[in-house]
Amino acid sequence: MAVPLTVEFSGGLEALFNNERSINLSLESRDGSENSPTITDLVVYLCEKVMMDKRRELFVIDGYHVRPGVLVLINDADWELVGEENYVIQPGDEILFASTLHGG
Amino acid sequence: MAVPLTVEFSGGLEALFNNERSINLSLESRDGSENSPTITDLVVYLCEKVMMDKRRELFVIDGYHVRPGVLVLINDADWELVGEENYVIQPGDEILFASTLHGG
Amino acid sequence: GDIAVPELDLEEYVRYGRQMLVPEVGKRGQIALKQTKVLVVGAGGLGCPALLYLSGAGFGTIGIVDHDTVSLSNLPRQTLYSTASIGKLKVDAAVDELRSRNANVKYVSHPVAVRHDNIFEIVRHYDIVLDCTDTPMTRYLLGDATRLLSKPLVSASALRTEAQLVVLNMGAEGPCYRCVFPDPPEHVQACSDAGIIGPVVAVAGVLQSLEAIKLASGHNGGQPPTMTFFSAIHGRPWRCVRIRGRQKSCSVCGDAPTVSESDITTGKYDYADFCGGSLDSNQY
Amino acid sequence: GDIAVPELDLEEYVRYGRQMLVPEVGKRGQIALKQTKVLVVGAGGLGCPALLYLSGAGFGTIGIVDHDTVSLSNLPRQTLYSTASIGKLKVDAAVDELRSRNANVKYVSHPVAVRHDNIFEIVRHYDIVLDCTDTPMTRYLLGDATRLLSKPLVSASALRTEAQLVVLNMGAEGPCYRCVFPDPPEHVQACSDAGIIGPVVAVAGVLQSLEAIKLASGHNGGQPPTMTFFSAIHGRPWRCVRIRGRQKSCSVCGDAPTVSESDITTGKYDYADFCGGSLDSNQY
Ligand SMILES: [Zn+2]
Ligand SMILES: [Zn+2]
Repeated sequence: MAVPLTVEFSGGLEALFNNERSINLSLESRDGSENSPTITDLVVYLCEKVMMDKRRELFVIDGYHVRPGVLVLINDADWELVGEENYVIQPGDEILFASTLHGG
Repeated sequence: MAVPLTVEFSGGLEALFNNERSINLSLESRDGSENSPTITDLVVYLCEKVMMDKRRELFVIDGYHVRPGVLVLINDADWELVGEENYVIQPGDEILFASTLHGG
Repeated sequence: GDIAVPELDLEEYVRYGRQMLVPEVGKRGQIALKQTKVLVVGAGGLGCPALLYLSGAGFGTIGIVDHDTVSLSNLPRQTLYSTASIGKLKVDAAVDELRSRNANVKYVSHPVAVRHDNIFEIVRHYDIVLDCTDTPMTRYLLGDATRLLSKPLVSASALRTEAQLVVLNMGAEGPCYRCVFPDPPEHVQACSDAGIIGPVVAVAGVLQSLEAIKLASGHNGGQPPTMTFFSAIHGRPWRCVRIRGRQKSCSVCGDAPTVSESDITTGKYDYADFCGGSLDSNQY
Repeated sequence: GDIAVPELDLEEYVRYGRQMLVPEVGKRGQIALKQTKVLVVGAGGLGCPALLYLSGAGFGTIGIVDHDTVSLSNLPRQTLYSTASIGKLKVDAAVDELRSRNANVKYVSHPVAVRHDNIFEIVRHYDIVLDCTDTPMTRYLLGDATRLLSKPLVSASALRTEAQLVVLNMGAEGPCYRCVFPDPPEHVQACSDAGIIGPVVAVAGVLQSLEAIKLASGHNGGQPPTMTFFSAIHGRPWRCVRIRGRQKSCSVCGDAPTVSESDITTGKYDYADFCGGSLDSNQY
């Protein structure tokens, strides 16, 4: 089942997505089932279908794991609080991939 | 029909409501009908049933008109954009009464 | 004839280098800043941090309006001033401090209070105005004058543990101060000071300087008008709310305005009467 | 024996009066500030505004750690420094400037870089620590040392047009730096500077000082841990997000920690190795 959601990028990650800071998507589970998609499904989709930039390693490592230094926030909550990669995306969710800043 | 909503106060107005900055309410239209309540219904209710402080004129003038200097924000939008006192409150709405600050 | 577009010298390239590296500013934006004149009305808790960062950013001209002298009780948040500044005119102490940090900027002191009979003549010479004052009357004066002179106004305020900020007079359909606040609050309590925490007013002043930089470098326009609310301790810390546009009924910028520049400068329009008891900062 | 609770003298009553008028501070809070020692690690774009307002607020002791000297390119945002400061040690220039504004505070200079072999000895003497540094390595060092010494850490960062801020090590179940950022980002690009706009880093530094004031005066605790994201130009300007608590798997504060104070001070735990290529600020 396709779920509408908004993906946002910050901390420089937007550079990998044609400087788009906010993208509206309608996403299905990647196994083609009726299940709602998870964060992993979203990450795969972003890598395979959306990312313009070839430097995939700035977003994911070891396949489709979000790389260290990138916080994933789902509706203003740390993904760690809601199941991380296995979180099942709900209609209207806002998912922010925020690269940690270090400058001062 | 009773509608659940959250009322918030800032800019000093909370002092009139026992320093409560956020109150959850379930509100009906004051004419007792099945209609959903409006902002006016909310203001009347706050004055008659919630306000601890006797200095009503710090909140309303000429009856139940929100006094000058108080901005009313409904779900992060100026009430002027959505009908002001006649706005019909929806379940889950967040309504902020914010007194304008002048200090610098 | 054309005014020559200023170039940057080597000192400026080094000084502003990290700011220019930000794509949203770049050399183009830095030169735009150099060509912009910004007026800061009030050199207090809002004005001091705003001035520090406007100066740091390299605006061409910075005007400062304040008739007050420095007091000990100012120091926690009026961070341009030292104990040695106490008793000096704020504009003088401010200019000394700012010039020691950046002498590329032209600083203009206006050691006066804003009044109906001087405000247009001051504001006219600037491109952007920051309201860093602390009374309803000065805020309405500035709001009206900047609207009538078509100058963007970055207005902020703070008290106790809260702050507010809004950018006004943006384009033909953006609201002016009176559009948002058509009536001044009534003065209902004795004059007493409600207090302020330094970083709270400082955040607002810093954000004012940021809005000025965005305006000057072309990054503030086209978006719907918004207002920012900050609460340092209680409730939701930050809100950015959509606010109304120009009000057709506005007495200054509406379809049938009733207040003109000459009404104000001649004193025909009486601010003391309009603001009534609300000549002082609000309090509960 | 008991340490006498400090009183305030007349100068302090006048100086801090408006801050004390805020009920959330009061005389009680002002005295608490006077009894608190805060350490600011890094006297740059974050540290300068933080220091100005910590000093203004009247902390009893303010320590400053920075081994660097002042450069021209610092001046737009490192607002404690003037052109006359160029070439001086930042800690010296900072202390001079701060002392001229508030001599009631005891300033302690630490003109060193934070390293694994000095950090515990410095941090141990303070109650609250502000991370105003600019590399992953210093951030992990500070994160670990403050956690192991049970000091609240107010950590902020900024780059280009964005800033982030989080308060760590709050209570037994609050997260530490490693709980939130268990692995350092990989260094994948050549070393180049991404730029910064002054007010963006200044907002973060000011908010750091605010968090320190709240901690010292008893207004920060009990709430679930949050992180603040600021974006000056694009997208939603402000977000305050709920973040995770202490992670059972954390190598510093988890149920089976593998990094101890002596591991760090002896150099047995190798930060250069841990941070790998990410010794420099992040960039794209
Ligand atoms: Zn108007
Ligand atoms: Zn931990």
